[in-house]
Amino acid sequence: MSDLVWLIPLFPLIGCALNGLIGRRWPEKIIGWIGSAAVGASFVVAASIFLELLGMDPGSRSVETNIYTWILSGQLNVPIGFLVDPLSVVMMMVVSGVGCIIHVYSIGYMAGEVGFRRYFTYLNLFVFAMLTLVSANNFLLMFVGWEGVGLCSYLLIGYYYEKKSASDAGKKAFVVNRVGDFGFLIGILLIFVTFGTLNFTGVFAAAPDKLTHGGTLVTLITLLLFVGATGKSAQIPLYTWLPDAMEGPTPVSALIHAATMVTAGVYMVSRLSLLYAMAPVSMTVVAVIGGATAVYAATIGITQFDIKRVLAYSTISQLGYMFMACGVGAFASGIFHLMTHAFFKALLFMAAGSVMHALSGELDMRYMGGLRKKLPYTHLTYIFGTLAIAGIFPFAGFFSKDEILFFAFERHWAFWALGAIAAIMTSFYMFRSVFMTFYGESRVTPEAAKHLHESPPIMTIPLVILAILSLVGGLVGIPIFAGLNRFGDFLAPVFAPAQAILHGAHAEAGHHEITLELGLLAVSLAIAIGGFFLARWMYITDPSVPDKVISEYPDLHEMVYHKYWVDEIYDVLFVNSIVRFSRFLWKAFDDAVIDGIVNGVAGAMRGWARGLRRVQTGLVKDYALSILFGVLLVIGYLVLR
Amino acid sequence: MIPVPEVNLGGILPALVLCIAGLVVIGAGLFVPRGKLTYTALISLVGIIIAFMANSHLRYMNQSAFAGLVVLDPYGWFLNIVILTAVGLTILMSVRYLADEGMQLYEYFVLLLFASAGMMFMVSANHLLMIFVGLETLSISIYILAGIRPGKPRSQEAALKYLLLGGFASGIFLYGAALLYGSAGSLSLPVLAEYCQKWDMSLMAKAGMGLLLVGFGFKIAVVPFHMWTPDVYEGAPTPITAYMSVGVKAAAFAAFARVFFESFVGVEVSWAIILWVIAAVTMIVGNVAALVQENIKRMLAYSSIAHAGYILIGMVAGREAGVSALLYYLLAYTFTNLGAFAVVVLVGRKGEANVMIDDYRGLAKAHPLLALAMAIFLFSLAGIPPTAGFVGKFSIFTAAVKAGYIWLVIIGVLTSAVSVFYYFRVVMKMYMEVPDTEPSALQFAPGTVVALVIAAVGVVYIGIFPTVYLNLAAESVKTLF
Amino acid sequence: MKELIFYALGAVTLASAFLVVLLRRPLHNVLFMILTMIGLAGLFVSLHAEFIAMVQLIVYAGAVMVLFLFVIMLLNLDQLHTQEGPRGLRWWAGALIAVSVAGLIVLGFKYLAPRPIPPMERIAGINNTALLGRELFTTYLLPFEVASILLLAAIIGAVILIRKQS
Amino acid sequence: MESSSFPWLSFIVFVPLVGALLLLFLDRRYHTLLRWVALVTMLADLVGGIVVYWMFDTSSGAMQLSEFHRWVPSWGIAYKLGIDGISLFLIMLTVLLGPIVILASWKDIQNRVKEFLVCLLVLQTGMIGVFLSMDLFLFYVFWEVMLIPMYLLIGVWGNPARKLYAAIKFVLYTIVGSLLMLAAILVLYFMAGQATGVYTFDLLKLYDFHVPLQAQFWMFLAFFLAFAIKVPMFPFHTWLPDAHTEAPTVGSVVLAAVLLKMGTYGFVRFAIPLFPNAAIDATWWISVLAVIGIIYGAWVAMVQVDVKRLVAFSSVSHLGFVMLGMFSFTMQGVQGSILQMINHGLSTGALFLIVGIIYERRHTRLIADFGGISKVMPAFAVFFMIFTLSSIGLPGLNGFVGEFLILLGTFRVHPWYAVIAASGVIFAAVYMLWMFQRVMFGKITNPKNLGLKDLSAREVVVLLPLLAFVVWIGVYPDTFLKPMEPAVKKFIERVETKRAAVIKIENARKLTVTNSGLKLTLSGRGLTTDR
Amino acid sequence: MVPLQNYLILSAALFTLGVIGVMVRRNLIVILMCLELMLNAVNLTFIAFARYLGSMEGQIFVLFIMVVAAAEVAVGLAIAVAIFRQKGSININDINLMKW
Repeated sequence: MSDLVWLIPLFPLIGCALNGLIGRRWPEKIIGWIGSAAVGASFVVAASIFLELLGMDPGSRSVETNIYTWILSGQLNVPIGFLVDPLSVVMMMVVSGVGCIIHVYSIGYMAGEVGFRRYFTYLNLFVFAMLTLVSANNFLLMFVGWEGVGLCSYLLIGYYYEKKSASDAGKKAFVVNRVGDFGFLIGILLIFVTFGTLNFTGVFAAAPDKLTHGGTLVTLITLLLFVGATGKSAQIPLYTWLPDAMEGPTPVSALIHAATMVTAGVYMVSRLSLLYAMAPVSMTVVAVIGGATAVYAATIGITQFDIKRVLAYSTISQLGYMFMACGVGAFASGIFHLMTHAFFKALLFMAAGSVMHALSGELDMRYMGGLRKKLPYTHLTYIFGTLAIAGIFPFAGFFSKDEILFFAFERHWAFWALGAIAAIMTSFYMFRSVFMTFYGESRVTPEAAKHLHESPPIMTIPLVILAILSLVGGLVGIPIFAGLNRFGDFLAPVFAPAQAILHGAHAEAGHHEITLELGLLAVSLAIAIGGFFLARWMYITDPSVPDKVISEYPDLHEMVYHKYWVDEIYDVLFVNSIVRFSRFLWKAFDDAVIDGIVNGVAGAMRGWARGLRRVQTGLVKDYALSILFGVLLVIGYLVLR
Repeated sequence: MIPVPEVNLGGILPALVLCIAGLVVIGAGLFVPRGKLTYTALISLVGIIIAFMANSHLRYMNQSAFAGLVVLDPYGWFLNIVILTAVGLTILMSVRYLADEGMQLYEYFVLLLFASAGMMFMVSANHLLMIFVGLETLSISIYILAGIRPGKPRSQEAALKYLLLGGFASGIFLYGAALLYGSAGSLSLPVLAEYCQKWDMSLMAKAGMGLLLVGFGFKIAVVPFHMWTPDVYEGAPTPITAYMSVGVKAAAFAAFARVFFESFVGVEVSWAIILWVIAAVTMIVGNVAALVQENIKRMLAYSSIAHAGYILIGMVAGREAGVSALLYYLLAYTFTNLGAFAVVVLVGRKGEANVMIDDYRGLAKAHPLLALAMAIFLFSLAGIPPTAGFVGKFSIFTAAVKAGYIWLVIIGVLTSAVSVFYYFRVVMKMYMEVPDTEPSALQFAPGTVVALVIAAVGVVYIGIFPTVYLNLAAESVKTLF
Repeated sequence: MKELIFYALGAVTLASAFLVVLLRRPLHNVLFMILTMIGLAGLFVSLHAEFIAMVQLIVYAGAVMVLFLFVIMLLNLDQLHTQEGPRGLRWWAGALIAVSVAGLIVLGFKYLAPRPIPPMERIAGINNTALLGRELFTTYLLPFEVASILLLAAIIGAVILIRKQS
Repeated sequence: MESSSFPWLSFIVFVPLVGALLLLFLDRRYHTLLRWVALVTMLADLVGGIVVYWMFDTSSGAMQLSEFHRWVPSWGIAYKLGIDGISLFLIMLTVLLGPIVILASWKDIQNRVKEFLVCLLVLQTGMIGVFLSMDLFLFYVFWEVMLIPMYLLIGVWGNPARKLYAAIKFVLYTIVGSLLMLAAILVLYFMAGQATGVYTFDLLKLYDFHVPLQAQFWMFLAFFLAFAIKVPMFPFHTWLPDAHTEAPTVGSVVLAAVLLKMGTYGFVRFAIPLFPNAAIDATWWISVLAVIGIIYGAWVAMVQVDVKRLVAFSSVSHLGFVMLGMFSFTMQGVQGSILQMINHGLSTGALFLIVGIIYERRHTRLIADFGGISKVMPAFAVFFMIFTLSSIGLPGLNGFVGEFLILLGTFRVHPWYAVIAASGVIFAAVYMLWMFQRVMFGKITNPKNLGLKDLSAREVVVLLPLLAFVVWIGVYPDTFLKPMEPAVKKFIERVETKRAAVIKIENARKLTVTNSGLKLTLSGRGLTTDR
Repeated sequence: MVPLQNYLILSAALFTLGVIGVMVRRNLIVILMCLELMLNAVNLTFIAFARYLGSMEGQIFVLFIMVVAAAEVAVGLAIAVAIFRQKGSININDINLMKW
């Protein structure tokens, strides 16, 4: 079965081709269902492979299948090949599963859009690229998927291409990603030069003797790759594209900018856990960046009013969590959180989308409020998502997040602190969004209010499914009691080598005293609930508080509200300066200097020519003179020499 | 009893034929009514064709005749071909021109024939006296031809300038000859050679050599003896300009090469360096000055100066390679330049109108084939393959590199890059610009068209299949060394 | 004795040639030119080139210079002798260059090996003219004939150049 | 040498010329007839090319299908053709583009159609000839021959504003370089001749001659100038934007797709193998120039206001990659750079076609005049997008494979060049996407753009083959890498061995002080034996 | 006996005078005369050498020079007359329609 893994990316590609090439005349329904079915099929295959893996014994749960040689040049030999192991299977299931749900949701959400077909073509293309990314068995193919998803995100963000902001956002996303990919690419080159191969298995096999633990080389490699990760997964300093990416249709935000693509970085880091484990410095960097991002993004999230932007920043913050997990060596927990996050963040986005849908495109929470009556399902599911992300027991987020916090604490209490701060802020702004949207008195603009309606079942059903998933999704990996953490155990073989390096031979994950674990659980639960009450107090009990706070610290609020002016700084620092410099080069160097010289030579020639004309006076005596002058020179040379 | 000199009329037959043809034309001129130039032209052409045949047997000769005044060898044979081609094409393109210009003069042909005869004597001369007589025969004929357009100040001015400066130059030439005579005791080239080899030249002889060099330098129009060229070429009747630019150049170069390589052997270094400098300066001045010319005849005049520079490289390079390259170049240049001037004649209007480069605007639209021909000639002048001009330049440069004159070659290639600008400028006018006035239709005179076709075919043919001609040139110079 | 003749003739020739260049009236130029010719003829005689000397007198002094004179009269040029302008930079430059060229050449004469002058007998048993004639019609036959062509061309040329525009 | 029964190489070289001659005899008024004749000729050429490809033995790196005829025996000049893995795909590209340009110009060119087609056909002959010549003289002839039709294409059918300037600039730039190369060729000819005794322009024979170091330096410099101008490398590039901008669409297409490759091809076929030491000594500064070109081209392209100019500068950037890879002298680098020649030919050629298509409709090339085009021309938008992506090296399309190989090959020998060059990838994305956005996205501001027609069947036919290859190379580059591998291996080996040999000789010479180096003196005669 | 040098120097002087005359005089006729002067100087040289070498060649050469000189003068004067008809002047400085 697992040798049919190539079917998984193939199905979406087929769907994409069908819709894209011959789907011009088809009705929306067909197009939509073809798209969804394609992804669904991939899910089925992935699931069956998963079951097959379960059947095998943990040691041998890693199967490679090469389709054909892609690039062969000298000793460079890159196959189109796939790697099936617990990690990739999990990713495939998440991607195809969530992807399928979102496809279905889109059928309803995008109904009647002009570019309906274009939308589904891109979406399928994206799933194809994403699946390639997670199933590739070598760096270069992974890079193909890596850039592929970037392209699709560019296309989908710019879906409403007539909106300048949209196409700008798309471009920004692609370029910023390119900056990351630049690092990634160099990393790949360095790996090839070091190992002479680009296959994961080959690299991992050779790593111990090719690299020294904590050596410069491995550190360099891992850091370069991490640059790629920061780009794709919107970490400091390359996160700026993600908030703007909300210009795309909401399902896109749900699929690409919450559930799947942005997690590619996390997947990559954990895929290379071995290398990272060998480079403590890089680990620390990853952890620090992750933690910092988690807090930083959360602070911005608190002040935003655009519901999708709130979610976007929360996504960045959650991704920070995952990286922190990887950074502290808890790769499994990172992936675990990745999965749960996929569930509830997708849910939240789609719920938000349904709200938009209901309010005919309104995104500003200041014009919402009291919607829970009108939009019962949406309301309920959104609550579920919020509870999950805030980490309320027994929702999915609770387990994954606490696992991360625990390991962070084990590594160093500071990381735990960061996580905790992020957590409280998260739960605060999430509940804030809940209250501002669904509670309090309605601030909906009248004309929006006119046709205010709950979304059709085609949209609500996916919501419900995801709501359920975000409720029970965490149960597959209950951390405390060893043995119950099936998820961790399932992934364990993948990370075993890394763990071995990290804490020597003896210890492995999940071996620690219960009391501490429980204590931390309690604390974080408290934090979550604290966030809830704070939000409730500020937005339900006494809505005037926020303004008071703002007027208390206006500058602070300004700064945070404007995302610390990072975009502006970047513009000044890089964009404008380069553009201005390029203009200078064009005008001052290309036109002035080079062409100046070229035309100058021509001009000089003409000048001499005119001079020579003047000599040609037309007077015989002058001509005779010049002849005589010639005589003088010739004779002079001959006689006096 | 006076010893009877051995008279070998067979050897000088081609020249003789031309002289006779000239006399016949004079005779015919008395009977053929003016305005019926076609007949006289035909007579001349027949004479030329006969001369061609009479020439053929020279190829296998190598002997001196007339008490060693002339030498009959393939070298002369090859140049006779060049000269006959030149005069033939010139006569072909002249008929209509004369009609247009309203000068029905059979003397025109007579003088052309005499001039050609003079050239032939010059190229096969083996004695400075013979060279001098031949040279003056052709010069005086050309003086007259240059000024033959009745009551046209420009034409007269051209004739006058050419005559005065020509006289000046031959004065210098003769003085040089005199000094050499004083040193060597005789002016026959073998004797001079003997002198140069036996003793190292006295200062006086060196001075004489220098003056001789100047004399030739004037005829081949190299800097700084070139200044008459643009004026004379502009003022003279276009066919005569064409004839001058190829015929006179060819003959002068031939004699030049013969004298210097046959007589001044062993002292090449001393004059080669002078020629090196002259060649370099000539290429630069000729090409640069041509950049800003507006009158196409004047532009071609400067271009011919530049080409004299290239040909001179052949002499600098010296020996078989150099001189054979020189001969091939002369042949290629004859076809090319005559072709170009044939176009100028065709495009030209009565009273030498339409000789501005701007008058060629839009020619490609009005007369595509004519423009194509002109383009071919210009490309050949610029030395762009696959034309005769390219092979010519190539062989010249090859010889120079062979002799180690890299810098001269570099100057050569750079200057020909410059030349591309003004040659392509004409192409540009023809193909890429539109005339501000609708051009009146040209009438294609059969003679001119024939000349044009011959030239065009020649340029392309000996450009693509140069082997035969290169070998011929190589053979012809064997006897020189 | 011979020296005396040489210097006398030389002085006359040179002086008159100088005046040819200097004087402004064409008529004077012609006259002094003729004087130059005569002086040269004398020198030729002193060099045992009697025939040449004769030709010099007849052809040059006689025919050619008379032709000049004729043209000057015909065109009545003698009146407009004012056309000669002041002697500018060109004048001096030209003179300087010419003189220096001559200087260089004369420099060459210094090193001439003094040759013993062959007596006339060495040249020929018979007189100079006869010898010249023989040489001309045997060895130099061809150029002699070519010269006829040259003259013919010159005649034709003179005719068609001089004629009025038809 | 083996020689095939039927001279296929000559066939593909001269079929276009025959077509051109045929056209000369047809009446200039029957445009359609003329066009069909030209098209059929080009198709015949394409068929010939396919036959050649089919007869080509991919396992050998030697010259194949060679043809040899004496031309000027006295000078050792011969008509000698041959093809190997390096030239194979350049030939394929050229013959593929043949019919495409004819089709592309079908509606575009309406005045002096006959001359136009003749120019295209002659140009085709010249270009194929350059790629196939195995004799320096022959090569030079073709090299110059194809100059003239290109000059006419720009000058006659270019857009009136600055066409004359652009045309003459193009010619002069090229001529200066190539004439110096001619001088160098002659010097090489005699050096080899005097050393070995056989005077020949035969490339393969000259390969075996070891040029002394100092001489190598000068000659390489001359060759470098000629080819670097053609490529064009960084400081010599300014003719390119003008030529591209002023030329008619197909002119730009041919110029970008094939003519520029002659420069790079010249390096790999002539300059480097003939003068390996000089080439390897020059690696560092050539690489520096290449890297500068990559970044510089990208940056300047970014701020262009004219689509064609933008694409032109992008060419400067892309060909910087090609040069960089070539001078890494590694398997991946060289293979990558050859592949990248093809890629650039396909994608940039296609981009010029694309630009031409809207230019034909709107008669402007200014980015500012467009915007929102994808609304009215969706199919066009798709093609445009794909070629844009291929040009910015998106994985899965052709550009990526080439660039990656080049970067890899370069990284192995000098990492820093590779790193800086890789940053060019970012800027490529910036300027291309920005241009794409400004042209295709946004609302239609300019009413003129409202009525634009989408692609016609002909235009689709023109673009499809290019698209097919763009994807093919991206997905399965092996088809292209495998045949060139032996030739490239041979190239690298030749460079290495020859270099070593020359160094040995030089050391030997140093011991015995008989220095027969070039005397670049005034009265040198350093080379003559007959004195 | 008069040494050869004297003749040579004399002729050189004459030649120089002729050259200078050609360059500085403006009257066309006079310039032609100066050309004649140059040729005569050459003649003197030839004759002198002929005498001192004891060979006939020089004298022969002189004959031909005279012939040519005569021819040149004929043509030159013809042109001069034609030009005078055209513009009523034979000032060489007025004769520069064509320049540059």
